[in-house]
Amino acid sequence: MTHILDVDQLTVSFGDTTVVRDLSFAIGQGECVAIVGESGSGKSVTARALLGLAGRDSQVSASMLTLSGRDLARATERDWRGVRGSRVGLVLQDALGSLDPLRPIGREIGDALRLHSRLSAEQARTRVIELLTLVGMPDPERAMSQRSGELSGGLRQRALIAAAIALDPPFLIADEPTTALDVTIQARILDLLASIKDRGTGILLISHDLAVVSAIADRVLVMKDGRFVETGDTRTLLENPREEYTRRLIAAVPTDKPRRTPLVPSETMAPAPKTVPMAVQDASPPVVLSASGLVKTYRAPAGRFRAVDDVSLHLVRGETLGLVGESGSGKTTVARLILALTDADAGDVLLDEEPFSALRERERRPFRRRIGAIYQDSLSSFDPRLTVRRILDDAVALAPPDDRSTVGELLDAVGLPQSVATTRPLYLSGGQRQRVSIARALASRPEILICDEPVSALDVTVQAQVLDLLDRLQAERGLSYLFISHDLGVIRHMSDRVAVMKDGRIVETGHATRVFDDPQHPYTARLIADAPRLAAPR
Amino acid sequence: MHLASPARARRGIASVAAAAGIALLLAGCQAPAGEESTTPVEGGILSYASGDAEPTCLDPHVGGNYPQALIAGQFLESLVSRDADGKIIPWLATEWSASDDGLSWEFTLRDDVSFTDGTPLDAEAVKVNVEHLKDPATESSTGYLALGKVDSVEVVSDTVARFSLSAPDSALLESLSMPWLAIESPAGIARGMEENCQAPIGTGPFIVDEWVKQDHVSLVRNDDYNSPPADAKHDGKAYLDGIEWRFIPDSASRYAALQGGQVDVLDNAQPDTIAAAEKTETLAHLDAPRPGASNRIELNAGAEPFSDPAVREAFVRAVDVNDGIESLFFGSAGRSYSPLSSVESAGYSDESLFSTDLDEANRLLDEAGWNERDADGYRVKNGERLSLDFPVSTNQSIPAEQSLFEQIQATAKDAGFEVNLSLLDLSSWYGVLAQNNYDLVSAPYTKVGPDVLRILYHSDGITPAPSGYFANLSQVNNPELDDLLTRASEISDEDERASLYEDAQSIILGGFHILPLYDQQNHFLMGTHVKDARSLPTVSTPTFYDAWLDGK
Amino acid sequence: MSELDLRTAAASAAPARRARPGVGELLALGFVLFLLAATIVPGLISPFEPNAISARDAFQPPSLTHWFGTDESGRDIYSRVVAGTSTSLLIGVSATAIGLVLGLALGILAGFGGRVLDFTVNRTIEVLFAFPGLLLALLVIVIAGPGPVTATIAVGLSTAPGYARIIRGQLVSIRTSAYVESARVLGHGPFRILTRHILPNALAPLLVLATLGIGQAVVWAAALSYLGLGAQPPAAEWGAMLSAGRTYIGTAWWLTVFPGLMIVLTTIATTVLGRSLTRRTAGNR
Amino acid sequence: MTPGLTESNRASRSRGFRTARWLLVRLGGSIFVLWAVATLTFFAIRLIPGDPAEAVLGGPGSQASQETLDQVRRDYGLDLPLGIQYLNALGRLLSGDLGTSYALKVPVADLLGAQIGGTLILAFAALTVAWLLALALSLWSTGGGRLAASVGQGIELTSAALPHFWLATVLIAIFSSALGWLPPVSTGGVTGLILPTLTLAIPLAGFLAQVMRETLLDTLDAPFIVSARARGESPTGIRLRHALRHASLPAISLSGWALGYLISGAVVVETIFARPGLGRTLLQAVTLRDVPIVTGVVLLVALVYIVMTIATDAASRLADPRLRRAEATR
Repeated sequence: MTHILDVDQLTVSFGDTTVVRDLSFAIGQGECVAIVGESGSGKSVTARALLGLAGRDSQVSASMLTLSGRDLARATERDWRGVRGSRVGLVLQDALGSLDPLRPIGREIGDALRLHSRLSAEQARTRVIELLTLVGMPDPERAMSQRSGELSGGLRQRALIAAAIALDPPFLIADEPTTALDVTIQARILDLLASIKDRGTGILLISHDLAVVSAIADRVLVMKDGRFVETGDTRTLLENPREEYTRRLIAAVPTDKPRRTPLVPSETMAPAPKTVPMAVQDASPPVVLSASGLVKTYRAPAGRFRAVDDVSLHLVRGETLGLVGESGSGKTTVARLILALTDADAGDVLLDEEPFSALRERERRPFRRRIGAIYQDSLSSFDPRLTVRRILDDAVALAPPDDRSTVGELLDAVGLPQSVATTRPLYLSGGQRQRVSIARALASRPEILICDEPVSALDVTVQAQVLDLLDRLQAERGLSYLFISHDLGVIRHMSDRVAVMKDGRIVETGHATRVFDDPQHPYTARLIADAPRLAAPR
Repeated sequence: MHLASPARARRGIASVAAAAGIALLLAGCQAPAGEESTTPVEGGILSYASGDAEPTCLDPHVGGNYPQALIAGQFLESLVSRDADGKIIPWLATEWSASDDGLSWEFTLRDDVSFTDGTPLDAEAVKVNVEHLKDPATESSTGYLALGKVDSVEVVSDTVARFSLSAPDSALLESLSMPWLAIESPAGIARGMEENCQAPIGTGPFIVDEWVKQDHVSLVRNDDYNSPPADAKHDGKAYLDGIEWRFIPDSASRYAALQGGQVDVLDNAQPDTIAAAEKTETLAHLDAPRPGASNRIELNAGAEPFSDPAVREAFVRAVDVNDGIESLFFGSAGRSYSPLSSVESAGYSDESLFSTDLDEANRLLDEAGWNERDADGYRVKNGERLSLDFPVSTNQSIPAEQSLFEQIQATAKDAGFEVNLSLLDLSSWYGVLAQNNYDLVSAPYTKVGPDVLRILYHSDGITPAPSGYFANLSQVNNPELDDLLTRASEISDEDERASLYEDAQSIILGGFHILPLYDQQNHFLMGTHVKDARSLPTVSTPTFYDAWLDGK
Repeated sequence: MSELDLRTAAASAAPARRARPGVGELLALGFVLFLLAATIVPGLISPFEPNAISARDAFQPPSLTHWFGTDESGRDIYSRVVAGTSTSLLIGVSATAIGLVLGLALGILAGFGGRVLDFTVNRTIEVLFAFPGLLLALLVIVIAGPGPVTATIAVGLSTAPGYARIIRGQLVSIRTSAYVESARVLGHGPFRILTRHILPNALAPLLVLATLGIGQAVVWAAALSYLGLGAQPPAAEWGAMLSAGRTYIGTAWWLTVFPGLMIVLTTIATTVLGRSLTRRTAGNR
Repeated sequence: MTPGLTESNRASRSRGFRTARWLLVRLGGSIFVLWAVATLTFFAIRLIPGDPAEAVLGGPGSQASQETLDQVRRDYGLDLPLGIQYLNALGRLLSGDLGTSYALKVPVADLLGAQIGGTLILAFAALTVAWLLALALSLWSTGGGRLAASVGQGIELTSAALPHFWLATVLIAIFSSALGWLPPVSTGGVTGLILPTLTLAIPLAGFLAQVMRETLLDTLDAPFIVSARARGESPTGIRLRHALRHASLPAISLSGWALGYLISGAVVVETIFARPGLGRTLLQAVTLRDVPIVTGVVLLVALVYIVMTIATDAASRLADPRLRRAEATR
């Protein structure tokens, strides 16, 4: 197998900080190599360095950097420009941001053709349509004149891939190409990448999630702090990880991990009790929250649109109800209706069998502390002026006077150091912020937590820690969770019961094991089939 | 170079009928010494930059202010004019005579003059014009006042018009020489105010062709012109093809435009640019002080504290203006000690009254009871500060003058006067005056002849018009003075008239009612290629009848 | 005069690209300190009495004695520039304060007053915007008579709609922000949310806006001075000095250049500081 | 993937309707604003001290008699109750009659019709030049190194802080008096337009460049720029094809405001450069208390502002499809 890419001793530094150190690897024709690591491990910088795009203030050095036979170790900007697009393509995360929102897709894709080939306008147009067809864009003619904002996330990502492979480069770099996509779409995009690989293109895939890359990568390079800690063929690496770090990465993937198994093989944190005191012992635990017949319609450009359509659900003490669905299925609206942040058009939410949503806001306020909430974007849920201490103090004040924790206790409970109290959330990491957010939710001594995509923005390893924390808190405090996520792996790991939402309706509900092992609704079955698993490539 | 030097040739009545050729010949001979004597060249458009406000109406009968006079002089003419010595000379009227009682005047008109619309100039036209001026609907102000004693005009013959007066008026000829009383075509007047304002029709050397508001008025030559005033240099039509009369309100732009050659002549030249222009070979300066009153500060005797003559004297003695005039005006303005302009032969000066003497001022104030001073150094009497309100019109006082007032403010402070200067736009300024909220004010008044004294200092002038306007801003109320002024306005003997006015001025000055500063400044700058432009000795407006453009 | 609109845009769009104070920021700080000194103890840093007239010393070019030269009445321009600082800044600060207070009132009405009020206030703001700044100022001055106080009020009034629009936007975005929502979810009452979250977060950027606005207010006041509608003599207000001096630009440039420089430097310094303040106080990402 | 498609189909089918509704709402709002401006001006002007009848009679200092004043009051309907006067004025306005100038005695509509051209030419010339200057400056200051950035910011701030009248004076002193290159006053041709245009454009360019530079920097940081560079796009290409579009968006949407700013500036600039136009007319009318002209100018400027705002909003919607969508989902 000929090498498309040969890298030896690649080092990237910004000023005095070296972020990538002595990387050596090669990628062959039709081979897919994945770099896996947490954010900040240097994987994206590596990818960009291979395009000569490491950044203005970077110093890049390599004893060898050869791309399809061209020596780029000492390439000038002009040399690089000749290579980019024609010899190597780049697919970034978040196609909404990666395609110019003001230019039609056709023009974006055509750019590479314009820059590197002498095709006439008509030829270029034909080629763009060809490419769009190739990446599976429905109605390519129409898509050409659309802008990225007018397409759905999956179609955007396809367009972006089409732009990257416009000139059929022998080498493609895909940096987190499926992050933030719904599982079914993620699976299709991975399929597309696999088909590109099959056409002989070498692919460098970058991700924080082993499960995602395991589907198509032939080899995996595990990266940490700018170095490769372990490299190897995907199957071997998954089955026989040599390094502790790799093992942690593998363990962190929640898919197929039984309920209440810790995802972090922790030395510091005591394992959560396997059995739950109340939920299981109590024969028929009380229903703490129930919603019946919730309906919410919104005005849309073309008529009214039912975001939530006759949704009923209930939550018993100590259990987790997982609400799963793709983006736009109405999950978040359900959460807002339950929190009485939005008025329902029909239906009721009862708290401990007492009216909650039907109350006037003034009457409801005293009950609010009993339903806590944590969100995907925790940072924006904090007043930017306040320190962690003041944020928590504000929430503690709402707890019953005889049952108040101190800020210190709360920080302990979520595993944060006391020093965090004096900082503002802006200066915390994503995982720490989510812990603060949980601590705040706990401060008012709630019985119920509504968790709306609480880990979707986090790296797999951090996600694992937060999930473990939620598990432990539930066990210790007998909390009930309404756990909302688009990630089936997470849902399955966290939920006792599961409700599957599609187009504003709950299409299937039942005990988690039953739903996952024996899905009744075809939609559920498709979701489950598309969820990424740790497994060697097909 | 003072183009308006008294040495300018006069030709008298005889020249009225003189042929154009002779006039040209004469003009060639009579150029002032030192000036290149070249033959006038015909043609060219002269670009004139006016810094005065753009008139709202080109007919000077309506309202009647100086900006109107400036431009009206190019296309309208009066019955009489005035020569550089102040003597009334023929223009549209060839001769005139008054009855013994002074109540009836007969004017004989030229019989060969037509307005530019073809209407002949005759006695009927004069009658129509006077009636137009006296008609309230015309909204005339200046002309209306000047004709105050004229009851009616009678057509004696085509060429003879008889004015009937309610009282003798020694200033009648002077009044009639002013552009605000110029004679317009009766047919033009008959078009109505709106149309007549756009383009009045006269007998002048130029015709209003177009008025582009906020920009310029185009004047084209009147090829049939035949009625120059008796002191003009030539006869027949003007040399220039026309005049582009532009309105350039900003003085710096105006001067820059002159430097750059975009304009040939500018008015309202600022003192520093006059000084600069005099050092520039290609620029010439025409100094034409306006007639009538001098530029002076009026001390309002109608209210505290200036109702006390001693306080007025103290103020006059306290302030130092000579150094300021010297430095701010770069020598372009001479100090005046008279209520009248230096162009008025009846002017009377008394320099001795205006020597600065701070000690004397302090003594006077102490004696007048203003003998305490407050923390700020201002004098106080009965708990009241010796405070003077001085509203200044930014439209009428040029920056140098405003600076001079600031210097007065500063020197008055040494004697313990607090002077509150407030810079106001014209409307607000009139408003303040109408409400009698002033102690000091500078209000220039342009009129031909010493009769301006009657308007400004007769006690009748204290009674306000319905608008609140009154002319006697120093509010002198002196029966002796009233008597002098009334007699002077009715007397026919020139010498007696002059002596009456001298007495009147002596009273005004001696009573410390005014602080004269300098003549009403009226400076024109022009390129040296503009030849034979001069100002009319009536109200010192420029005339371009004789002017021609050399070379360019 | 809604340049404030875009100034906020500019200010808020300036993220923390650099954290440590740059040379520019230090220079700006130094200049503002000089302005403060000139406001509080003008006598200490000016060698001459600002209103001392000496006709014989008029129009002297800058020299070691008169650093900025002398004006048409022989007054020391440097001393007058120093003396004028307090007046000019007072005009700038008061005008900005008026604009802000009005803007705040309108903004709060619109931001909290419910749909009808919001609509009404928004239209009002639009109407005020339809009078361009100087036009509004001219009208106010014609109605109330010229003078420094009216000029200040006029400038303040004409900046108000710009502020109102920004404040309203700010309030609305805070009111619908995730952190206000999460405070509601916790069960905090409206009053507490208003005082603890909405107002503090809305007001902090106003301070920055104010710093940015002061310089512009000084410039506008100067324009009114040119039209003869500003400060009254002998007050050494910069705008008045500027417009008085410009008459002599051909013969004595220093009369107008130095006050002009002060206005420009003040605007730059306050803007630079305002921006750096935004960067430092912005808790938002 | 199909949901995405149907959604966009649905969206485009209703685009025409949405645009029509948008335009209708904007027009309705504009009529309200015009009415409010007219009403406000009518009553505000009654607060001006002094008798309007005097303004008719040659303004302040007139020595008109009582009969003349009464005559004028009757002629101009000034003796009627204020409410009736207001209704009369409104009725006239509806029929497009702006009244007759007190001082100039000509119909205001004719007068302003002759003046607005000059102002609009000046304003649009200045707007265009400001745009170009701002673009050039922001491209340059974001393209060079740190020095260019600092110098660029310095230039932006300085130009934004220049008072018009002062800048005009300095420009005249340099380019007319010292160098003699350009005329200081309007000459009817293009050369006379250069200095006034620059006077208005330079401070505005300072403002626009500030906004543009920030947008440029943000845009240059955006992921799609990385995508484009990864396609082999050159820095110039990046600027021209991507960054420029984004940077011009705020400038487009600010153009309505900018026009108002320029018309304000025109009051001073037209006076200094002796150009005919609305600004100078307004200043004169204010001095003379010529109420009909002041009202007319205010209304006309408001109209221009409104038209410009609608135009720029429409242009923004056209240039940025995100705006249309945001509206649709609101």
